[in-house]
Amino acid sequence: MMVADLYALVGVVLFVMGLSALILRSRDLQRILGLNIMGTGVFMLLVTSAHGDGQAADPVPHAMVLTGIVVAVSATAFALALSLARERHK
Amino acid sequence: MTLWWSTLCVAAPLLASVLLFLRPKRTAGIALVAVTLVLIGALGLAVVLHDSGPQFIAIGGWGAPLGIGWRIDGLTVTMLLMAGIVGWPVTIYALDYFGGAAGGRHFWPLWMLLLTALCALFLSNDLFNWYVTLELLGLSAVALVTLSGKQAALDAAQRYLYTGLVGSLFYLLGVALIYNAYGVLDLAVLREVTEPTLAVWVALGLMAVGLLVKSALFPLHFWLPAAHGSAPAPVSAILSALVVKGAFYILLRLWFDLVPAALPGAVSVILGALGAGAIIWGSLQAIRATRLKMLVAYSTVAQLGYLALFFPLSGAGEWGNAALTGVVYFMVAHACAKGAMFLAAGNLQRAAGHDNLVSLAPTAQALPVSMFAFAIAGVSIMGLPPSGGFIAKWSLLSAAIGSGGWIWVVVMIAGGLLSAGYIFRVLSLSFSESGAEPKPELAPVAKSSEWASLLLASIALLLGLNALPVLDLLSIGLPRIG
Amino acid sequence: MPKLIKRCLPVLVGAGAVALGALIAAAWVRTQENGGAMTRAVLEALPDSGVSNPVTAVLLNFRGFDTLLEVAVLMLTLIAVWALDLRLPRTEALPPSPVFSSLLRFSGPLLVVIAGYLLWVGASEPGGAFQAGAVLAGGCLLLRLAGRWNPGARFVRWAVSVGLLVFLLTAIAMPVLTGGLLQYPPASAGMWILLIETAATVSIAAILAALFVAREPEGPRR
Amino acid sequence: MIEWWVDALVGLMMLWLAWQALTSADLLRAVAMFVTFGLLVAIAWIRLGAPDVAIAEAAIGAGLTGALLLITIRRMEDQRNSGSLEKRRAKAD
Repeated sequence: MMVADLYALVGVVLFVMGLSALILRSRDLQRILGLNIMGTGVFMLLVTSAHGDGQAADPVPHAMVLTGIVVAVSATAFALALSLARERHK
Repeated sequence: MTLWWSTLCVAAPLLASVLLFLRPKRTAGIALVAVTLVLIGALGLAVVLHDSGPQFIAIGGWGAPLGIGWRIDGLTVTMLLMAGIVGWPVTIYALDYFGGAAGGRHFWPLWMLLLTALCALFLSNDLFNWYVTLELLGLSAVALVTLSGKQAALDAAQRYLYTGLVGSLFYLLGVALIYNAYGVLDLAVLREVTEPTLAVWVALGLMAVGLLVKSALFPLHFWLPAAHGSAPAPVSAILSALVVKGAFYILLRLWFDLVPAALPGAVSVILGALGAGAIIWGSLQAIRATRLKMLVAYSTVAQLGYLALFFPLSGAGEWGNAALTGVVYFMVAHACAKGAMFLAAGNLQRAAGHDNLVSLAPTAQALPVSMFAFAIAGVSIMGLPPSGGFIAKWSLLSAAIGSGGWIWVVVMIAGGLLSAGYIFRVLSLSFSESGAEPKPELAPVAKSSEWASLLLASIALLLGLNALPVLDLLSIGLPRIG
Repeated sequence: MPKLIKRCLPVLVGAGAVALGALIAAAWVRTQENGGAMTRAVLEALPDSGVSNPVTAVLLNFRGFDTLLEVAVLMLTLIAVWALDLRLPRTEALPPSPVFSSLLRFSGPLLVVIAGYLLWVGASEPGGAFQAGAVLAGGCLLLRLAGRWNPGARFVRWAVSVGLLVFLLTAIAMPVLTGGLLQYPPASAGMWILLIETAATVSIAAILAALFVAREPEGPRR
Repeated sequence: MIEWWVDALVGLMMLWLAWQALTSADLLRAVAMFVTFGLLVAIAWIRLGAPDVAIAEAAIGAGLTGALLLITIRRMEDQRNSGSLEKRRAKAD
């Protein structure tokens, strides 16, 4: 098994793990963690797709993941603020 | 010229969002200018398209596979025109709605960013660029829902946010699978190289699920009614008319360019069955709704079902093109009619201070222009002539009849009857006796808001009276099927 | 009945997750290598891109439009958080402590230097606007939490939007110079990229720090 | 051969930390696990030859997201305390 395949497998497991937590957990913060872990799973698949054997890595997926990380932190900040706002109204 | 017109559609609202952010106390007239520029850009592209056919623009000058490309054909320009045409009355409406309120300070830059995302999405032809536009679109839509500040809106917004993010991640995972297999993101290149392998099927399945969640196809619609029903009125109009169409547009593009020809018929039949479920279920919920805006929101669930009927009909040989014309026309007609309905419903809600259907009759009778707008929009939603909805449903219906898909014919006719059921529930408010009750205190509603809803409804009607130019435009460069 | 569903749900979700995971993994592992055509295309165009770090070239040049929209996403989230009006206390400063303030005296300037370094080397080595912006945001937050710095509303708004403004104006000015949207003249591409990245770093830092503070600054009192 | 084991260890630790972050009832512990998870992900990026992503992950994915999560937990507590305070005051009146 290649190193890339190993990380790809980890990525797939992270994706479904985060998704399950999003469905099963009830607290906002845990669900937000689930979303972040799901995202990390997708990023891991993207980066492993760039990892050729021996040749130079493809920079395009790296750039995509960088973009994705920034989108993820934005969405997280918004989701956390939203859950704080909901809490305040209760 | 193509470059300038298309750049205008994206740059004008984006620049406006920055200016409105920098000067929150300034008048929102900047937004009206930006929307007008989007409309001008779309019209300019329509002229270019008419004169010299489909266009491609390589952003950064790199071209595929390295750079991001814009593709301008009949479908793109029709969608851009839809955004501009719906955006204009909504902006007029919002000028009064958010005029003095504190929420307006945030509404304007958010609305401009949403419009930017939508225009960029319609122009793009690149799998990853679509992901970024989807996030910009989805996050701005959720932010707009929260603007009313009520608990129900915040709860709906949270559900909308989480569902939308999961949808995006499913889509992105599909993109990752495609990229792993082919190392390309440009749709025009992918079209040439994709083969029906397991990876492509799983990728398309993941992307389709993500996009169907975002376009709220039954039974993935669960987030929509609360979000669309509890948002401020102009926001509801934007969400129902435009935002759900963004994800569906990408799905259409993928359907033509990536779905291999050897598609098992079962997939499209399942999608069609979900559409039928949406039409029946959404209509029944709309008939049972107790609040006006929830009624309109459930109507959106039902109407989005018609979009999914396209999939089984697209495989119907020569009738596939009628189905495609029908579905695109449906998107535009529904955008105008549903936008008008939400604006009219918003007028009633503002005047009465609530939108409970049982006690809305006096309000309805005090606002004849809004009720008239609702009635005209209703004609298009029901699919009666002479409206845009009629042309759209007629195309879909003739595709179904021509290809012998009788089950879809039955669904469409049943859907039409059911929609009449909920629309007449609202219209009957105008005629019900209310003389005995004391007249309630009504808040004033700006004339501009009433006329904005009527303008949008009239466009839905006009789409039926004057269909040929639009049909000609959208057929330019449209993929031929069958 | 609902109780039964509640008890079965984890099992059902778990089974569904395993099935979905297996399907994705099977599709992934059975895929052939994509041959690296994109890598070759990037390396071929790299000398014309104005930078020598391929990731920066992709982010700021080849796929610069993605990044432009992404800076818009960042600004959008900040507006969205401000719109929620969280009514947080005016200052959330940490209690003054001698250890913290002496730590600040070192780390504040250090973080600014690191950010500048990351931005500068991004052209040729790992680094760039996002990384630099994140580090700079950390520095701003430390200063703010120590109560040393409370920037005015107008400053914050400009800092937040300057990145998007510069990026967008550059993008739409390029057709005049080269005839293409976001297409830099090859000779000066490096300079344009550095200009955009500098503005973007300021904005990314401002936005990330402001997202943390989560409180809309008020305008000047009338 | 030894490298293979490094990757396997990093992968297993990531999965374990993610599981802990998602199942822990104590939110502070969950966040701590998540931040550690982020740092391991950064190591994974380096192993996969993506140093640019690794720096961003450490700074944004682990650092900033972690800080946001922690401050939100604190604000939740503050909000709850002040909320109950207001209610108590309202009762006293």
